[in-house]
Amino acid sequence: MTIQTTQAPETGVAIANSLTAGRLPKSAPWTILVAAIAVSASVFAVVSFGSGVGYNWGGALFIGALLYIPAIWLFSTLVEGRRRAMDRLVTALVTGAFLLAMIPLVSLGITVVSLGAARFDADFFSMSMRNVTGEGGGIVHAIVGTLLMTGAAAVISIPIGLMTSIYLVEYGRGRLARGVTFLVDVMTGIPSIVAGLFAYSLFAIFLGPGTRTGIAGAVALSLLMIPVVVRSSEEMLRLVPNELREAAFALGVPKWLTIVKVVLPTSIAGITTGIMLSIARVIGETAPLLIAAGFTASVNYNLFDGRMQSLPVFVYTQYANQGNPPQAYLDRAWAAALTLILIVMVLNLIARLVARFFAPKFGR
Amino acid sequence: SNEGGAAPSESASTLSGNLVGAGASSQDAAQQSWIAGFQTANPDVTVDYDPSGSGAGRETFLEGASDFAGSDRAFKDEELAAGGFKKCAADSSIVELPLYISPIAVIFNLEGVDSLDLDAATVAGIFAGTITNWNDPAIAATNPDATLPDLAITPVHRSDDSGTTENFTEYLGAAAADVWTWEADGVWPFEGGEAAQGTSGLVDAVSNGNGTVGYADASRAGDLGTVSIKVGDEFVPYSPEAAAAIVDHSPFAEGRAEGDLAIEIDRTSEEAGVYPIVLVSYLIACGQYEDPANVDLVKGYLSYIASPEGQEVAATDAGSAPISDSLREKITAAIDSIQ
Amino acid sequence: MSKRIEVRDLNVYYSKFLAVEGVNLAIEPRSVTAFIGPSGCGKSTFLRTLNRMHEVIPGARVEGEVLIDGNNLYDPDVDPVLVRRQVGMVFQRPNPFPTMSIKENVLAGVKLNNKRISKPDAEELVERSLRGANLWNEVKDRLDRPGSGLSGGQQQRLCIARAIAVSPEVILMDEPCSALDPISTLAIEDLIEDLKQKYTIVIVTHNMQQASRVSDKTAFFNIAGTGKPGNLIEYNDTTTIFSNPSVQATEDYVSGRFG
Amino acid sequence: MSKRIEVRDLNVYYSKFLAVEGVNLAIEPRSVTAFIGPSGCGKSTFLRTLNRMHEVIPGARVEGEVLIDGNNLYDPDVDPVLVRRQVGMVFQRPNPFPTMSIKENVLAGVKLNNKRISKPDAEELVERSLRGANLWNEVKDRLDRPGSGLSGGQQQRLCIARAIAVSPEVILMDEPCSALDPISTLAIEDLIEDLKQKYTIVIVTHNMQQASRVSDKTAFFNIAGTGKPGNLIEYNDTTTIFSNPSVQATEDYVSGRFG
Amino acid sequence: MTSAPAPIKAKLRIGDLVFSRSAVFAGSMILVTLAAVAIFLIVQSIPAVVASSEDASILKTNFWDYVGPLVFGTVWAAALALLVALPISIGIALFISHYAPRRLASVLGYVVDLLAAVPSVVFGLWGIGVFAPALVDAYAWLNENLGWIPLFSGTPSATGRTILTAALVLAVMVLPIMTAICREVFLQTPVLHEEAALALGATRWEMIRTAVLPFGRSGIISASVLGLGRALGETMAVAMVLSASPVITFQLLTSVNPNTIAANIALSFPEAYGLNVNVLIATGLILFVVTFAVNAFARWIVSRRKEFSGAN
Ligand SMILES: Nc1ncnc2c1ncn2[C@@H]1O[C@H](COP(=O)(O)OP(=O)(O)OP(=O)(O)O)[C@@H](O)[C@H]1O
Ligand SMILES: Nc1ncnc2c1ncn2[C@@H]1O[C@H](COP(=O)(O)OP(=O)(O)OP(=O)(O)O)[C@@H](O)[C@H]1O
Ligand SMILES: [Mg+2]
Ligand SMILES: [Mg+2]
Ligand SMILES: O=P([O-])([O-])[O-]
Repeated sequence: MTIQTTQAPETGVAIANSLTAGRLPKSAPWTILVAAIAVSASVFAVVSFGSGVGYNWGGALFIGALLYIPAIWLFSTLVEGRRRAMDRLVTALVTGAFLLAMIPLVSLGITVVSLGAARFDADFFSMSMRNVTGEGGGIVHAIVGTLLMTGAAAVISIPIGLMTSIYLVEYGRGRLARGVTFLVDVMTGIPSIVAGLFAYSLFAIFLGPGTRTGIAGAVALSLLMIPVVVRSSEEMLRLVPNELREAAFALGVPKWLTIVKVVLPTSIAGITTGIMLSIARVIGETAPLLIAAGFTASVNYNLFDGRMQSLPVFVYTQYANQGNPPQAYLDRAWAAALTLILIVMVLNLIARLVARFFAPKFGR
Repeated sequence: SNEGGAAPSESASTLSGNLVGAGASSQDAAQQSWIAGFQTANPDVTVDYDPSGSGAGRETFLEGASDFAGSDRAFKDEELAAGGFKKCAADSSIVELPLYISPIAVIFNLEGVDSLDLDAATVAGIFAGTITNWNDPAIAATNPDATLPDLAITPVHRSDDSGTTENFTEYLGAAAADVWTWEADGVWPFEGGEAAQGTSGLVDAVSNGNGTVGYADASRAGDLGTVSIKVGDEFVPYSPEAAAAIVDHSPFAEGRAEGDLAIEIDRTSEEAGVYPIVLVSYLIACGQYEDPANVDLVKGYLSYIASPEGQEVAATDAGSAPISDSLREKITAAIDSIQ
Repeated sequence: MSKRIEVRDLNVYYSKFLAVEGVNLAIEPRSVTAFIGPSGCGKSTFLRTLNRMHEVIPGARVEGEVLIDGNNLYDPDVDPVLVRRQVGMVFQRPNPFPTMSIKENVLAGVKLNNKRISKPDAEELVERSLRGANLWNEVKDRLDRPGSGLSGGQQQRLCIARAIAVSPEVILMDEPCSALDPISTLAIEDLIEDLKQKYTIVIVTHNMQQASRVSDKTAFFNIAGTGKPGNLIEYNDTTTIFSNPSVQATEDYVSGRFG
Repeated sequence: MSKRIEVRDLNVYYSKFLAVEGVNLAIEPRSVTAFIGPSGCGKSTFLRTLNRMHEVIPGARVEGEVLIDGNNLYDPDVDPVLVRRQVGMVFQRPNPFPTMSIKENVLAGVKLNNKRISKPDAEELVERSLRGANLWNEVKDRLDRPGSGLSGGQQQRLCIARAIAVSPEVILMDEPCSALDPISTLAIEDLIEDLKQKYTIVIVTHNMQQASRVSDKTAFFNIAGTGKPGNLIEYNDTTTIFSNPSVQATEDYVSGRFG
Repeated sequence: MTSAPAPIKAKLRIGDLVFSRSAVFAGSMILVTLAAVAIFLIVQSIPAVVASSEDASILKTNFWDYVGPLVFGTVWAAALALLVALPISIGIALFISHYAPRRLASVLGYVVDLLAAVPSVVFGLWGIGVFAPALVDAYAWLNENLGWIPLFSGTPSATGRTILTAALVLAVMVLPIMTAICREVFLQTPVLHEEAALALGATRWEMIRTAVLPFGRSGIISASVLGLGRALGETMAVAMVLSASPVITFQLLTSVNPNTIAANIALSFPEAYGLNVNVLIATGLILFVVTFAVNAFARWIVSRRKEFSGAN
């Protein structure tokens, strides 16, 4: 036999416990990290001294963290052997990936909060932009529009999307299912602006040219939302073990009740996450709403009549068409962006609670 | 809340209803001010203006989906000939009113330099990419006092189709025909240089860069350096007055219907005190509406915009140039002719 | 209440693969029938055709007839759901519903079918079923805890409790005790003894002793080789199969070192 | 190669729940030790502490010592990966990797080492392991088909083949035969007999006969009641446990109707 | 026990019927919707595809010359974005599912989901104002030191608004959806398989490699398809961040970058009139086709080893 599996890795040091063979001490990763950052910091110091530019703390930290990855791998290879080194390398990379993703998040967060805070006042949430020029004004109209249109889009998309994914997972065999799967993928590729154009043209056929209504916006959004709902729910439904379906069937439960009472509850957490993602995906859409729902400065509660403002369109137009003083427009734009993010956060939080409440309770 | 409802008691307005317009985003800030002013005076009126872009605005108006349009250019002769304005009576002409006049500033971001004096050829050279460094002799020649660094010039142009670009390139083509050989167009005519979306995007790109230069609605120049343009023998900085002046010194397009006040800007004018890089944005309405319901509203709204008061709020809120009294006379006559 | 099952010329396919071939068999009501045979010979496959559970597997299909009290299960207009309500099943691997508590799991057959049941009735049913599956004492204090927190054996007994809670007329059990300890196994076997008074029971088992202890009749399945279909080799009274089988293969199998 | 295992005062917790309490035990090298006891008494739980597999379960932790050849498994800087490479495990439920073919499943443990293994060596190893698990004849024609297409028993034997392919020094088996038919079980028992020449083997079983057939020593675990921790009641030579246990509970258990 | 035995005869189960019909209906709705969109696109596109520069003023020569660089830019930007986002999102998903302490993990998942809440306009604003300027120095450095690689050659942008920046912004934008799907799938890896790997003496990474990643493969591909779809179709952020020209170039750091179809529509639509509108809609049709192709490819990958998919 040529395979050797069981020998403890070769290390020079005599160690009492053979199972501890060659491990870096627990503190080693941190020591190496600090060392890597120190090295990087001093290199940056030299460069900054040499070139006379200011000291770049962010860069020093970033490069230091980067340096840590090969360093830990090297040390671990030397002391612990190849496999452990690989494990450490991946741990470092995976953690690094996470921290890397935090950079834009934190940067965005700081930007939005610091710039958005300027207009986070009572007026902002009790006024619309009707008859407002220059400073002041608020976003009631945009909040109302966003909630109504996104809500309507959700009402359209969630049943269709969820039922479609159920069809694909539970019923779909053969050509229609394959076709639908494929088309759903294609649908994910509808550019948002095309969705807007389509909805606009569709409603122009029925309501006359040039009509811009909240419902047209909602239809455009559902075009973007449905594929996300289908895709993510489908993925989650497929993860429900067949054993559970069989258990229900064997109890003489009809298929539809099995789906409603066993399959859906088991996957509800994932499905809720998917739905939240789809809402987050569309609630920030600008281009289609600009085309399909138009623009107004006043509150409109009627989805079926008249133009409707939404938060992203508001943000965009405040930024793009700044009047005098420009700062007032920018402040409103950022504050509206912050509001939008907060709305999604709250929705997300609700979804998480829902998911936690219904999630399968694994005892172990 | 500021939503409509109870009318101010002293309001004598008899107007009520909904007015919808769409078009040029350049007018948007001014439109918002006009709408605010008009709605305040007429509490039962709601005016909506979609800043969806001039092209979209003209299409919308053509389809009859809006009562009026805002556009950075007048309809072309062939478009007028094709006709088909759904909101307008069968053989009605349209009314095009140059109500929003705004200077376009050449802006730049260069450490230690606040303003430059340049002639048309140099500006054209910079944007055409033939003048690539700030210490170029052509720039130094007209700016003996400025300390010009050895720094690459990054010209920034608009990446979207834009009235600003069209007016700017029209100026370059007219005033520096040797250097600028492209036709006037809303789309930047060649590849090269940095591109940015919308006035705001362009201003941001210029502000965030170093050695950048661009062109934008003058109200957005902010703290950036601006260029004084050579007109005749003088270098003229942008100003509302100078912008209004060039409009006054320019002829109306020929062969147009009465009330169609399309202007052909004289970019090469050497008149003293004119600033030739201006954007003229029109408000466009029917000469005669098919359905008379909204006629009073349209006339009321346009009259308000043309009034000294309307022009003044736009100047304050959007930085535009108030029209001259002589132009106002012609415009008022055109508005009165709407039926 | 109990039902007679008659199988005629049954072939079972997985798509094109013939897994079980030409089974003819009659199972008497109120009896326990054991299926034995080496692994892979198609016991589970065949068992599932008795309540049309094989239809859940894509590509699985049968030829032939299965008559329950004279009604062919495979008649075109037979409703498999009704079949399964009358012919219950317990699986090889325990599969409690992870979203449900122990109690809800037991009541699943009732609740999932949207049947109303009063609270006292429900509690009585839960206790009776859990006692029947010899699980009551272990879980009576945590009926509202998730069913998936139990050990393997406990989970399997929970599944048995769930199956008997809907009181089917035939109960199919696919190696129900393979994850159970002797005490639980004993309880289940006792239970089978009880249930047999009213129900028809079919059980797949690898445990020859179990087969001989609980069953009235035994069916021995075998397979000629990999890729070949499984066959019913011999079907007879359990005592005959274990003491005096008529086929050599059966004798070889039941007289293996195991008993 | 084989190792001696010594357990000292071991308590196992699931978060706050004490599942197994105060186990003291010494397992001799080159022997087979069987764990028996009623369901839920903590056999699986205890078994998993012998190669630190319990650590995979969130909240599970131990107090006490497990010495393998005098080295404490629970020393702060012991590498659980090394432990598990020396102490292999076969689970209650068959768990072949569904994304791998039969062959890849057998080689999975070896491939982890990233060691290059020549094609003939690999094939030899696959065949030897599969033969050892009595699966070779059934699958030799479809080594490249997915492992999940096998029947339950076949899958479990595949898992055994996978575990022995890495030739660990101790093999822990948690009811490895509960899904197997007698023939396969026999083969596995023979295999255990073989392996015992070189390895230390610990097996959890519900089958008393199996325990008495294959094991040298037997440990009987019991539980006083639900929510109480499991205890090691008696640990002795298998013959003693089955013929002359010193504790009444053991006698009750092994002399149940089952044997 | 139960009352009289129910007849075994089939009865039409209303629930089943309604449910399966509505499922089929929903599936068909997608077909119908997509057909409607396709018809709309095709009808609107036909005049544009045959148009010349005389009919439609935004065409320099013909439609294909116009759309060529846009297709390139779309695919190029999306591919770059996916290249960056895929490993990172798998990394984050693994971090949350298998590395972070359990309690922390759900919080972290939530935090990453938050990125999905950021509207694209805000990404645009952030891209112009914060992100692009921050990259200028790094680009200059790359150009100076790695300029011999064609990708990094050319004059580096003075504002940082290059295709690489746009791709990075896109990557950040598609991260949350990709991460969320990967994470959910990784979390669903059967414990049985993870334990099987660990019991063979696998390190955590080896366990992931043997049990988690293969199991999550189709999920990873689904995530990629969704991410790619989003990246291909993203409009506002790209329009705002990218300094675009109608060119084809692989240089990543210069001011002259190819534009994407969606961004180009957003940029040109407001001023479009007459046939120009049709030209823009026709480019939308092309984007549709590109997505078709990409998805077909992904499907094909998934289906190739279906029986090893891990689904039961
Ligand atoms: N879903 C399936 N698709 C294709 N073939 C299958 C499927 N399930 C089982 N088989 C094959 O059908 C044959 C019979 O399998 P079955 O599971 O019925 O055997 P069994 O007698 O129950 O074995 P065990 O005692 O191990 O449970 C085997 O060769 C098996 O590989
Ligand atoms: N992950 C877990 N979390 C909490 N408690 C658990 C967990 N796993 C097992 N238990 C509990 O620990 C006790 C011992 O369980 P264990 O699975 O070790 O029993 P066992 O002897 O192996 O039973 P069986 O013979 O049924 O396999 C039981 O009460 C069980 O409910
Ligand atoms: Mg079976
Ligand atoms: Mg156990
Ligand atoms: O007003 P613009 O057309 O330049 O955006």
